[in-house]
Amino acid sequence: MKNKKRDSIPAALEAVQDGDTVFFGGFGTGGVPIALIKGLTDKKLSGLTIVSNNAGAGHNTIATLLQSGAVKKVICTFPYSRGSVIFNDLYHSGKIELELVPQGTLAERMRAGGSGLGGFLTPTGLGTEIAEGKPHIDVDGKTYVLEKALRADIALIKAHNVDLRGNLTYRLAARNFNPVMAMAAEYTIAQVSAEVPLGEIDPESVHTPGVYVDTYVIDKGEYDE
Amino acid sequence: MKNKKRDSIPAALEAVQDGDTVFFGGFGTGGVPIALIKGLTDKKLSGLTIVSNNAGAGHNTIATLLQSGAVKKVICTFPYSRGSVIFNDLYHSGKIELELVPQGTLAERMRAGGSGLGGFLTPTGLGTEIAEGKPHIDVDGKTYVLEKALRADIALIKAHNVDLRGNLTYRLAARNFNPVMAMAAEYTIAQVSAEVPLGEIDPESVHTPGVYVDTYVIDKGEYDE
Amino acid sequence: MKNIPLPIDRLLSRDSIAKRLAVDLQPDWVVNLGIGMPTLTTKYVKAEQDIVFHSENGIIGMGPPPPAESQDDDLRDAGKNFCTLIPGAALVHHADSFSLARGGRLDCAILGAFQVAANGDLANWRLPGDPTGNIGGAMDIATGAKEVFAMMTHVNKNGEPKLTEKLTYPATALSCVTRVFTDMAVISVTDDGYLLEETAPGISAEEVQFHTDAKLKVAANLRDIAA
Amino acid sequence: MKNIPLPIDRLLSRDSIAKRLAVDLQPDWVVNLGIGMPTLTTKYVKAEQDIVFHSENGIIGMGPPPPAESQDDDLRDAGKNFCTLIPGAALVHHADSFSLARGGRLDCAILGAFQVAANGDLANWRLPGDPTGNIGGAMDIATGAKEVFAMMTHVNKNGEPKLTEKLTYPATALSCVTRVFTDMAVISVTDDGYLLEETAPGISAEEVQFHTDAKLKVAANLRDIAA
Repeated sequence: MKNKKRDSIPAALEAVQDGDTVFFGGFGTGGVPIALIKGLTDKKLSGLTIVSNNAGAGHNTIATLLQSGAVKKVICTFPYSRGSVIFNDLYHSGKIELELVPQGTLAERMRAGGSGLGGFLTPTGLGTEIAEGKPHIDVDGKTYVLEKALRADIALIKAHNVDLRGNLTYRLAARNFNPVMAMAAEYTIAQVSAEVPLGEIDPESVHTPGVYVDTYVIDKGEYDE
Repeated sequence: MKNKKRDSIPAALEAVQDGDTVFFGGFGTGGVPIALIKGLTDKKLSGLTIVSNNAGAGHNTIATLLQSGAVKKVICTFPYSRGSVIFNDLYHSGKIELELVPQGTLAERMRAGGSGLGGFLTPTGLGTEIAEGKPHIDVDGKTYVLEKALRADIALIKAHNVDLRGNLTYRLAARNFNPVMAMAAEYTIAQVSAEVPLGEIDPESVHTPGVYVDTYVIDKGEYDE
Repeated sequence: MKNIPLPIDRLLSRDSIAKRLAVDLQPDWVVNLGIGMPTLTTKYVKAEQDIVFHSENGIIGMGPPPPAESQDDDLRDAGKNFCTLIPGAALVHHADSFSLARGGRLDCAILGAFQVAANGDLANWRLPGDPTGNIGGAMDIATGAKEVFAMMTHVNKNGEPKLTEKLTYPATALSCVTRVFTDMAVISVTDDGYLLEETAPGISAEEVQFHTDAKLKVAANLRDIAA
Repeated sequence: MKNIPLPIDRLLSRDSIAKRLAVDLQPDWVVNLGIGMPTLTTKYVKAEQDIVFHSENGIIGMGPPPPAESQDDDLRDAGKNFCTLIPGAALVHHADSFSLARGGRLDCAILGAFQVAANGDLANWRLPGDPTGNIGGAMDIATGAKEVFAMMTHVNKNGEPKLTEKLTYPATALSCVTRVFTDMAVISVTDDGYLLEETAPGISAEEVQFHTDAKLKVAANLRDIAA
């Protein structure tokens, strides 16, 4: 069986390169692969496009990555928050690009990318700035906006349990974007809380099948603050 | 809490009407709502459009429904089999219409319908008869076929466990089309093997959330042969 | 029209708006809550309404905030507040969560608003002066929910009406708002424009009209908000 | 060209084709099996290859047929045969199963064929005379898999070549087949057309060419199939 396990965060991140498009799982405090994002910051890459629900706040992991200058573009749904000072500075000084995407459209673009589809027709954004410049297509008398599939070179995700094949489960609402990101990346790297014996994850309850996971690393807490 | 439980197959099928489009879950012998399909046949409706992977074989439930004259159109992926005599006769004598759909496209059309999307761009069928007459759309230099979302008035599905809110789990490969059919129907009717107390289905392992289930009935075996 | 000052001492509190709005949630509805003021609604929903709250981050059947000792970073709502699960809850991933939002199984969404237009257009993601804004899940949810209840102050911080004839702010979704709950009134959006149905106790229809930038029809049975 | 009869006594058995094909499955590949002859492959895959078999009805990690007493109607493959799960298997619904098939995580599909063209076009769902046919999952799987191995007899029941310059039967998917395994030969589909690489023991390149309706290039290291 292919050995997908890596013993350290840097080893798990070996495949990430300058210029890559990278998905970051998580929503709020749930399912964010903090150790992987910190390890990515330490790797001192450049020209990254990152895709995440938020654009960092205060000096959290994403904000610190932005501040390091590794990122040229952010694709997200909710860039501004009380503490998104670093993103605001970089964006207003023209040092970072922003692509703003409605949250459901972002998740669906990833799912389409992971499903080999070119795009989909959504009613979301119709008549708003978000739909400007995008093809509009009528189906059965209703108008939809054509949104394109989104794939990444790398997905950095966080899961709860993993087995030797890379099957994953997520805790509670820590699932969020992680499964569709795992599907839509050329190479998926999972930070997990624990490894369990093969067969212990009920096949009926696998959240992300191992075929979508290229590498996993158990978070030993060495990147905790 | 809304009472979704019905005490008999006929009571569970009350909402189905002449002319409805009806999804039938199942693939092979797994996840087919046999009691509901038999009950539907007994109801002696007319003008139904049915959507199912197969078009019946021998004198099984779907074949018997076709023979009863209730169906005007079949949408499926695999109409012919060694025993699909009844479908063949009806089709060749022009008494029934057929819409043939690739299996992945059929599942995805349902998921799109259940997700409020108008359609999606797929590479499947490109350059084949299936793509004839459908819009072709280029995205980033690659050509895709536009396939439309598919919804139904009624979904007849089969699940394993149910709770009071209608949350469902499926056994093994009996899951198949059932979850996407539940999502994409105006009214979803589930035939289940057993009811379990509220809270017994792990929220992390629900396969079809109860919000998609309008009615359920426990199969007591009275429609078994 | 002569100037009518904002009746500051008679405006409803945020909690009173939430309490009034909660009454309109029909039993067994599946309801999405926007971040901010809408989350107050959960305090006023009665157990027998058995509302199933949906949170965009994949929670179907969200329960009230937990005691401090049970807070879990893996279980927060869309506004990042700690929450719980009701018995019979289900967890799904983000794409499945928005399938629910757009797919017709969301009976109602309660959303904050910068502006609402008389045809139901909603603006709540970007102020005109801002270089960018925050969309989050609002566009998908406003587009997909069967009913959209806008919950907001009647005027903005500069005293300008938030209910207008047409939007002057960037739109979130068109023709989606069905009812507006403010600190002055309850107003339905009809095919014919705004219909003023209830006013806060002590506030007159004339006062509400003065602070609204569109014509209000007044319901024959105009009544006080039971706050 | 003079008539060369089909070398009936030297044609490979279905099992021998399967045995040869199994060798080409790379360790840890995720492989979809079409119904019919392709399912024979599982008999010849070695444990150390650790192939993850995908079945279109939502099984990722399908194992061999069970003993009769363990057969379960809820666990059959795409051809409706009873199957099992390997340790670490996962079950998904139909839409997710075809997301996998189209989405780039299927290393190989082994499919039966009515015809294969020299550019890799595949026909396997409808004979020209039939009013309709059976598509099943073949179109999605042939379109999505990184490698498509066609597994078939070299000629049809009427003795007509199934490997042709262009398809004369309705297409399943274009330019998808990468390698063809028949009872006479192993032939790769290259940018330059067919490349004959192996022949069944006792069958010559000339015999294979005669029963093929397109020009075969012959590999410099043409060899016998190790059957």
